[in-house]
Amino acid sequence: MSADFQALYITVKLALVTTVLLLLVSPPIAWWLAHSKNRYRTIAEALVALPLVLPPTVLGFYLLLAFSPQYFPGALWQDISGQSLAFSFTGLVIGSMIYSLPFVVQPLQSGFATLGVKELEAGATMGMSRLQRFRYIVVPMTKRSFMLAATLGFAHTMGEFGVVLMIGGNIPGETQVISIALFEHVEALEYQQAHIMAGGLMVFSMVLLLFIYGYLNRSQGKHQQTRFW
Amino acid sequence: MSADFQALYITVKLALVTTVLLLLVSPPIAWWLAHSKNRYRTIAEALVALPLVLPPTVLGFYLLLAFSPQYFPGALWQDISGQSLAFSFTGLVIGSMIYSLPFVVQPLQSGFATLGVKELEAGATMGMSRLQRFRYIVVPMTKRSFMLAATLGFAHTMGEFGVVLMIGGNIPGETQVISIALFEHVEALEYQQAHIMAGGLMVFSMVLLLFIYGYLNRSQGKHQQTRFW
Amino acid sequence: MQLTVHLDQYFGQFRIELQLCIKLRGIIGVFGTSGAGKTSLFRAIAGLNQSAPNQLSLIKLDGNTLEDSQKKVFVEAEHRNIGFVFQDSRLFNHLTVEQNLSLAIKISQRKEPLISYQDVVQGCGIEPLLTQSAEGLSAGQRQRVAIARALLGSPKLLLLDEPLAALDHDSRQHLVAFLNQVSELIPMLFISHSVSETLTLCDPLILLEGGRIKAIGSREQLAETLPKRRASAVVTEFDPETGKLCLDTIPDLLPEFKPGQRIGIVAEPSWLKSRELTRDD
Amino acid sequence: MQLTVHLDQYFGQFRIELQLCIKLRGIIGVFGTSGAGKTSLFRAIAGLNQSAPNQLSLIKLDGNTLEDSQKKVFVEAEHRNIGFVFQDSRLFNHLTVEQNLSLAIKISQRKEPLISYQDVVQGCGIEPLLTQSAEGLSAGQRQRVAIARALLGSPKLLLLDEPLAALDHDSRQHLVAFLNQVSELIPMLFISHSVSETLTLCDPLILLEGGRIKAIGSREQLAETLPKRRASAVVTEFDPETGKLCLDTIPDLLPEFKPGQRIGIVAEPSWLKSRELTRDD
Amino acid sequence: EKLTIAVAANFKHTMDELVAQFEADTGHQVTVATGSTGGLYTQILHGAPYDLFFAADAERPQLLEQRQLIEPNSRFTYAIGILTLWQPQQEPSLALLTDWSKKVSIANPKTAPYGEAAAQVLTKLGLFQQYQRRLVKGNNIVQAYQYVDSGNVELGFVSLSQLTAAGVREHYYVIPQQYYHPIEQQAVVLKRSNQLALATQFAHFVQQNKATVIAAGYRLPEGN
Ligand SMILES: Nc1ncnc2c1ncn2[C@@H]1O[C@H](COP(=O)(O)OP(=O)(O)OP(=O)(O)O)[C@@H](O)[C@H]1O
Ligand SMILES: Nc1ncnc2c1ncn2[C@@H]1O[C@H](COP(=O)(O)OP(=O)(O)OP(=O)(O)O)[C@@H](O)[C@H]1O
Ligand code: MOO
Ligand SMILES: [Mg+2]
Ligand SMILES: [Mg+2]
Repeated sequence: MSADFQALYITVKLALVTTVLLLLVSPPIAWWLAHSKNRYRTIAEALVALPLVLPPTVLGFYLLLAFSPQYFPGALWQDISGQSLAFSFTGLVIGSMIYSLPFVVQPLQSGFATLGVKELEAGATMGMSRLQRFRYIVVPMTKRSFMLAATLGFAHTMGEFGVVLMIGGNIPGETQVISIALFEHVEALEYQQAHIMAGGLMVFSMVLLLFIYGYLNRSQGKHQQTRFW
Repeated sequence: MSADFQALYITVKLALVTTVLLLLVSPPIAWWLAHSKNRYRTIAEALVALPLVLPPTVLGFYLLLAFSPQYFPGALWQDISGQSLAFSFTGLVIGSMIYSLPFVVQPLQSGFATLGVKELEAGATMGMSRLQRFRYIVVPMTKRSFMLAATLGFAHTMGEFGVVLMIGGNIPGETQVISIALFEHVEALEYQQAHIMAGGLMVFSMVLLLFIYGYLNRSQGKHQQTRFW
Repeated sequence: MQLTVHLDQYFGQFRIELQLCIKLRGIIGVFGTSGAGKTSLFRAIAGLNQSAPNQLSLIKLDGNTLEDSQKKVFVEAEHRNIGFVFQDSRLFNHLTVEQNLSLAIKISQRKEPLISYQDVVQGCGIEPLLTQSAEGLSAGQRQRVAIARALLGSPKLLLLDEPLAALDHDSRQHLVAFLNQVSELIPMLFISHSVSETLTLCDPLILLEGGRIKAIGSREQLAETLPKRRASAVVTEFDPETGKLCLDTIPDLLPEFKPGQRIGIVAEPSWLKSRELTRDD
Repeated sequence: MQLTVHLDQYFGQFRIELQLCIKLRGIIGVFGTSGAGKTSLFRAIAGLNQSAPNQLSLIKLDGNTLEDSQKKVFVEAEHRNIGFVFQDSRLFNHLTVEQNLSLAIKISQRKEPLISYQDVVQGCGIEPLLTQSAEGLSAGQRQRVAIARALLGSPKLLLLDEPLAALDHDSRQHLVAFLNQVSELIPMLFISHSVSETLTLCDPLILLEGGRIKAIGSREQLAETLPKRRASAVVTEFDPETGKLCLDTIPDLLPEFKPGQRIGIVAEPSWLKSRELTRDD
Repeated sequence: EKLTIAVAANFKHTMDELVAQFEADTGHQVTVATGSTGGLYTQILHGAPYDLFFAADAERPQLLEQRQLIEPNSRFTYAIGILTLWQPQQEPSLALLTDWSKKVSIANPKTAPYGEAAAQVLTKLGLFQQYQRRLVKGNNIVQAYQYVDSGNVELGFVSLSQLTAAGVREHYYVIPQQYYHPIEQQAVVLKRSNQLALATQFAHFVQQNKATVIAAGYRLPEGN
């Protein structure tokens, strides 16, 4: 069971790191996608969405190729860091980021797109720079989208399986995440451990989600005096 | 290659059926989640999000148990329909619906939540019933959310792997979807076929996504005369 | 047609507490300072407020009980058949002006609107706008379309929340006349900050203050109560010997003085430090 | 301080085409019917319009070129230091009134706003609202807060788009006086539909019509041009023998008649079918 | 008539050849579904509509037999897997394992028979402990092969059948049988099949086609 706890730890760590990094990377992408009139935008949009459509194992397979020192990206990384990306935590983070990118970008983009332009204009005439408008207007007004993006990104990384299966190498304490450990139990016919673990994961996830949604619901729409929600 | 085309056909069919069904089921759920003040709402929200967090293979494993004639739901289905749910297209549709539910519900919920109440109130004073308000105000004003929901649902079902792996049984022409077929090529070291298939899938997905996003972008914000998008 | 309203409700910190029983005919004015509770009253009548526990409400229209907090009766807004022109117009921006209007007719489920489409479009002066998208309209254009939309819904009672605020003088006159004419078919409650508008259009008047009714009565009765009390004036002539004082005033900031009426004079009023007053000292 | 504006642009179907060069001092009035292009002009000055190809724009303020379509100069709105009070107030609803104001001060990056916080809060009459959430405010309250917010940003020039439309008579007088006083520090362009307001506050005046400048000049020059031409009146006395006609009028819908001035009389004018006129026939 | 056969991933290639031949001979149609032995087993337990099951081990077929899910006496060993050590760059040997400081790719010992065999080899050499955190574990033997093949790991335990299928002729070392228990790959005819005769016919067909199996890189059980 200690190995299982280790897997849980790795999983949560992976999900956290991935989500935090994605929350840094995604807003500019989402903003650009939501508001650019550039003609390459549609292509960029489709590219971001691609990991959604590709089966994760296939994505993992191509990542495995990309990470290989035989090919350019992997060789470059090896030159810089002296280490291999495959079967390392860093590799998992990169894989997860690509895999979960659309889950963070798309809710943000959707939030940004429906955000009225009125308050932004008001901010600009007050002298707010682009960054200030983002900080003082966009973020608070699309708080829900940010929370949704973070939840989707985190949850999706938690449940990630195919990519990790391909590029993780199932090394306990390093790359063995909970979905893999669980799968291993099922495949090894250790059903009881599998049930315990799945149950635990379910409870953990429920608690986490209850916490997030509880917070979201509490902080929302205090001033709405209306029958039309 | 004919088997691969069959797999593509099954996959698109599965994704289409699942998306259409989800688009019927999800709006009421999303609406309730977005606007209810019921205290069970948070629990319902977490439940809807659960398939996000659970590794797909685990979800698949429990679905397998549920579909098994040894247990109640599967037995009931067998009594009613005379057929087994597991390893059938119907079973895949049910599994995919559960798996992709949060991807359809959450964007809708997010769209509904940020939808201003002002127009809804105006609609009510004009005598619009709940359904009319939904049809004439909510749907057109959250068109983007609906498109996002449909795209995410469709794409996620296209790329689905873990659940199908468990409950599909990989039967060509019936339950062998493209992600499984592709994985099989990779596993069988048939790299060339795998590359062709992955490339084809990529092109197909790109075309699909370009089409969807192209449409979305065209139909959006024609009247916006502003520098602040 | 009779309207009975009995409210005791909170909106945030603001309490609205009033009893009202009025015969609906023509245009009834609702007058009061900013934040007096005018919009809140309208929302309650239209059925747009969430009824919270411990809040009292009793609303009857034309013999039908629309709301009774004690009997737990609450007729939803969509079944009240009370039209509302909002202070912020609330057009459907995804539709054209024409579509906004025809949607209203469609929803009302009448074969013919009470006032014909042509009359409404002309009365509100929106013929040239019909094919435009609602999103691109100017503020005054929006308000006129909102009035037209509400009228085409053929409501039993129409609530107008400052419908003319963003309009220029001509459009306003045009609309005032039109509303006046139309009000014989659809009775209206009318919020306005313009004293002249209120006096021209409305009879009787309801005066709100701090969520309560301060006064209610006919135009003649209330004309003096209206806050047209203070005005700026520039002295043009002053004879200290005879005490003769001539003032230069701007007519529409002016109270209606009658010969023989006593008025007060304040040398440097705190409520008015305009250039007109201070320039020459 | 000088403002030069030269525009030839399309907004949808609407064309705005004007040349303007004006000395900024005090409050300059912008007057015109609904849809005349007032808001569009303000948006152009503030830098809120997407500059499309083939559209001409040249805007200079105080010697600095803010926009020049030929030289491809475009200073972003946030660097123009031009304040804007929008027709629809646009407060930040997720903040309290106080937070809205302090954000404006913070953004302006001045240690002290040009006009002190206390003065602004008092001048706009919003002390009692400070701790409230912006979302719950009434329309008139929102407008006052929006004015305060714009002033606290200490802009070089302030554009006011019907800032007093939703205000009652008293608040309006109070604010008129305050704006008048403040305009000595911050020059303003002021859109209003109220003739009296414009005449009280503004000098010079700009008259817009159909996207063009119809007239521009001092208050005295333009007072007669203002659309205060028509009014309703009720006949009180008519002597067919002497031709003597006495009319009952409502002062603020009234033109400023001078003795000896010739006026026209229309028996049943199409632009006015109010009850007052038709009731007694 | 149509047969559906569940096949462990490592035998898929060989099975495809056998099926092509069987179809040509008999005119029947055969559908092949692949997966890991453990995964296929789980599916069969819950009613997957397969007629035959070709596992990569003996354990799962035995378990199925105990649960009486198979046609009586239909269980047979169709091949014995051969484990090799593969190092694409040079000629590997067991000695290489002693000084090797980098990662080594194997199949998951818990779920894949070839992985279990590889673990036995390392244990026998007294090296298992020191490799604990350097073992890159594929979900099945195919993945273990991929890790080496893609260049992400330089050394790995793979099956001879894979190398044969991939046309690798050098740089591998066939590990002597004394280092691990024989990897007996067993097949069963499933009871739920409604074409028992045809299924049995196919089982016999495989047993007779020794040459194909041997050519693919397997041994055959003695006395068979
Ligand atoms: N984005 C747009 N798309 C289409 N038409 C537009 C757009 N913006 C403005 N217009 C048109 O330009 C004209 C001028 O609009 P503007 O808002 O400047 O008027 P305004 O003088 O401010 O009127 P009001 O007093 O009613 O606010 C209107 O006829 C309006 O319909
Ligand atoms: N949801 C709310 N939360 C908090 N306060 C509210 C809410 N709704 C209304 N109020 C308060 O109730 C008071 C009355 O508001 P209301 O909108 O009815 O005023 P009004 O008479 O229409 O004013 P105006 O002429 O400015 O539109 C205001 O002081 C406002 O701040
Ligand atoms: O063929 Mo296996 O079950 O992946 O070792
Ligand atoms: Mg109001
Ligand atoms: Mg305007």
